[in-house]
Amino acid sequence: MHISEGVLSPAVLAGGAGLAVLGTAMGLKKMDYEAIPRVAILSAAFFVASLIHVPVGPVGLHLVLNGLMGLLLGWAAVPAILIALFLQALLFQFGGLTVLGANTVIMALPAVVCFYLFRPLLRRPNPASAIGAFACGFTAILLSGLLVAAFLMGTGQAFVKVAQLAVLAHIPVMFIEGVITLFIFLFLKKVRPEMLEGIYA
Amino acid sequence: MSPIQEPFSEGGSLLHRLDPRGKVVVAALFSVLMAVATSFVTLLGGLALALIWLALGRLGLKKALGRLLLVNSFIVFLWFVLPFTYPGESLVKVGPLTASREGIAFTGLITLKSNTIIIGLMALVATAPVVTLGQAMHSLRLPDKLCHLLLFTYRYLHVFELEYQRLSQAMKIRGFQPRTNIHTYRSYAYLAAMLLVRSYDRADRVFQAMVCRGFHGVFYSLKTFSWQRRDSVFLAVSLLTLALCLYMEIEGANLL
Amino acid sequence: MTEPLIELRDITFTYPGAARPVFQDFNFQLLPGKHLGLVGPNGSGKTTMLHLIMGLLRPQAGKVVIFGREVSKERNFVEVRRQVGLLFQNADDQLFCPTVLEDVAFGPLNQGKSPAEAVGIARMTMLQLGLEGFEDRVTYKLSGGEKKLVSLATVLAMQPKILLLDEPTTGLDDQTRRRLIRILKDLEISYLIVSHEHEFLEHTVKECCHVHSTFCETLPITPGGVGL
Amino acid sequence: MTEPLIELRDITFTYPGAARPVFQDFNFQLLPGKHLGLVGPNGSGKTTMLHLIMGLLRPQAGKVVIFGREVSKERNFVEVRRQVGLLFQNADDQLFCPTVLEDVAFGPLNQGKSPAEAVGIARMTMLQLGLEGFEDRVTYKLSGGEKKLVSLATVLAMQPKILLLDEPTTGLDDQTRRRLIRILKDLEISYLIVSHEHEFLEHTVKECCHVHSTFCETLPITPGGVGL
Ligand SMILES: Nc1ncnc2c1ncn2[C@@H]1O[C@H](COP(=O)(O)OP(=O)(O)OP(=O)(O)O)[C@@H](O)[C@H]1O
Ligand SMILES: Nc1ncnc2c1ncn2[C@@H]1O[C@H](COP(=O)(O)OP(=O)(O)OP(=O)(O)O)[C@@H](O)[C@H]1O
Ligand SMILES: [Mg+2]
Ligand SMILES: [Mg+2]
Repeated sequence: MHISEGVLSPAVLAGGAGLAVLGTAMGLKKMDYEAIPRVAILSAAFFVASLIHVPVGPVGLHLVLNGLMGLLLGWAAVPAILIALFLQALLFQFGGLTVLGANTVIMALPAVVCFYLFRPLLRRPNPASAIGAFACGFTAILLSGLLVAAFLMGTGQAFVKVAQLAVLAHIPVMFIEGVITLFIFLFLKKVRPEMLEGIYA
Repeated sequence: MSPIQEPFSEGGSLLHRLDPRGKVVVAALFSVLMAVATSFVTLLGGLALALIWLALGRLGLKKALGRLLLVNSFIVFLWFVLPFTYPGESLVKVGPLTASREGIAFTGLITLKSNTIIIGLMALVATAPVVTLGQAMHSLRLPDKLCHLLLFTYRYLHVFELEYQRLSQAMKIRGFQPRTNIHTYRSYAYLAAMLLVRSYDRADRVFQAMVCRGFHGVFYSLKTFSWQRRDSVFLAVSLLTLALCLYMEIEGANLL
Repeated sequence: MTEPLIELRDITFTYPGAARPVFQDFNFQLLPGKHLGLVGPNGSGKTTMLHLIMGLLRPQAGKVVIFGREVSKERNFVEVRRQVGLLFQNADDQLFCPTVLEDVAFGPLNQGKSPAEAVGIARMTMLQLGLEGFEDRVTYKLSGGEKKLVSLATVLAMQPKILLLDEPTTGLDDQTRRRLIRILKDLEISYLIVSHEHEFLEHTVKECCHVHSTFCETLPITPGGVGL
Repeated sequence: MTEPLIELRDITFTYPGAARPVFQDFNFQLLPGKHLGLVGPNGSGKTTMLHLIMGLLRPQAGKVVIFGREVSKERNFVEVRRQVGLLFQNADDQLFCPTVLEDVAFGPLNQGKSPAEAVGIARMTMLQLGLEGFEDRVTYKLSGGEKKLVSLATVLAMQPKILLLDEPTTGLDDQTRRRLIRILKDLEISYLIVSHEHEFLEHTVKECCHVHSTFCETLPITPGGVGL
């Protein structure tokens, strides 16, 4: 979920931006020049994949896939997500420049956490790795939801209720993302297992 | 049709012809100032400024409003919660809930802020093609790798979008209808996974093509921008107006 | 007079943003039992016509009539897509499941068949096309020719009454091409083939329809040159 | 005897993880001034052969000899890639810069030319191919045919001594195809074309080389059918 411009307090915005800069710097450092086309092309595919709307009862949710992005890209997921959000702000006016940092943290921090948590699991034989894949999609959204809540609460007491509802709204997404990540993982494992070896860790 | 378009980037208005570097700098300062503003006066000033830019860019009110409606979903969500949970003097009752005067004012402030910033962004940043923006950011000394990452990502966005459209047509003609069930989720997951696998292999081929053309780890940029008088004027006027906004923000309480 | 299977009546279609229409008051008929070729220079609108029939594009004016019933809503086209199969020009666009069996069974599953039935139909179709043993192959790793045949299997598994093929031979080597000709000759349904390859059409259809922006002229195919 | 420009000697190559080799003790020669076609069924290894020549793949055994010098190290292949240009099958893989001018100038810049020189070379090459006025066009917005011609410009801008073209005509319409034929006829360098289209080869090359896994048989091209 995006946080719109104008909601967060200056201190929280600055904190988000600071963290995003650190993460991006780390990601860029781990990525040599030759990796740029690979990371960029993969993140273009992620961008397009996130345009897919899946129906959940009467509403449609669009995919996020930040957990999977973390698995495949490691730290490079941070600049990739930053760019994707920047493009969304430019092309669709979703989000904006001042919340770019906060929104990047919301999506990218879970990606990196998932990379460290679940990467080892995916190398295991099937039940373990499949559970790992589901957990990866699930956890990434859970963490994103919690981060949204944290940023909102950091802005002021007024947002406590909003934050609670935001976390609630993430619950169906968590399950959908878990299932979708699981199926994508099974597909990749069968079709291109090399991809799961991680391109840039 | 294609959702990935830049509807605002084409046009011959003054705003379209300005140097993108100046516009990016002004947009960034404007966004920050509006984001930290706490008084209605400042924000109204900002909104006026953004609307003037919008008019200068001749973006079309209808198109701009359409966009605004789309991106206000989070704000709408806030309107359903904040007025009722914000402590203060009760103003209206809706069923069991009471909305406070302070809550409504606060939510209104946020709404104004959010839309002012978006209008500014639309007028200043979305009026330059993404490619030009990437090049402008490069010449503004943003990290080299980040700018190239942006340009590459944008370049292949369109390739994958077309692939996505063709694959979803293929699903459609085979009778696929999205529903809330595992078959649907699995099919969409396969579609996404297919895009990823193809992107992985495409990345290989693109890199090979780069190597064949002598790539050795350095990107060169040929784009040069020419800073003209109108750019200086635009920058000066914008900075002055922003300074005025800042003054209103600081002195806001006394002015009212 | 027999009723046409597919009929386009006074269709006008312009791509959004395009300067001039691809079709203007265009008419076309496919009669039952016919095997028809569709020819015309690049950009004359052959692919567009197939997409109009399948409801992937909607005309600005005119009627699409399939099996005697006019179709105009997405809901009706869903029904059309059960009975008309379209083979895309590029097999890569048609295959998206990890394994061949899953891909071939995808259509029957969407038609509401149970998984067991769908797998049964898929296996039967593959047998018919000489693709037995391919069930667990990864579609992405098939050769170009194999991909084309599997795409055909995915379409035939839906047991369509009409088959539309969009340039089925591009990028195929001679052997696969001959195999495709044999398969098409054995089919008992009507089909429509878009192709630039005269020799291939000679083997598979009796008549060719020349696409123009306002009409479509049907001529018998003659060896050594498309009649005209 | 003239020394071959490109020579593959007893090359054995297997893709990692593949069951059987694509080439086994394979030999091939391209003589100076020759215009050669390269034909063979899907999967016979034509693309693989071009990639071996460019050093994008390395053989498990055998020698790649270019301009009489054996090349085996990445360092040497860097030199080869200045003199041999490869046109990829898919133009989208070849055009990765934001604008056409930047893309065409990418090669010369990497060769160490100054930006001004590189732009000069790029403009000249584009003029030669009739692409003047395309400089500031955004690459992703070009049509298929334009993309192909711009890709050719990016390769020619490196002023190669040999040109390798991998299925240059797929998806092109007749007009662009004819334009490509004219351009190739005007080129003064040796080239090697992989293509399934016999008619295109008839116009552009005199001899065709039939690729098999162990050898490559060169035969003169005959109208109406590749000699065999
Ligand atoms: N998505 C699109 N948007 C705009 N114009 C399009 C689009 N697709 C096709 N066109 C244009 O519509 C016309 C008809 O295209 P179509 O693909 O139907 O031709 P075709 O007969 O199938 O050609 P080919 O033999 O090359 O496959 C062409 O002029 C083409 O440029
Ligand atoms: N990256 C790869 N990994 C494993 N096998 C591969 C790879 N690329 C190609 N192959 C296999 O190597 C063989 C030769 O492929 P190649 O692409 O060179 O054929 P080609 O002659 O160019 O065919 P086409 O006419 O279809 O382009 C094929 O059997 C193919 O399946
Ligand atoms: Mg077509
Ligand atoms: Mg090939």
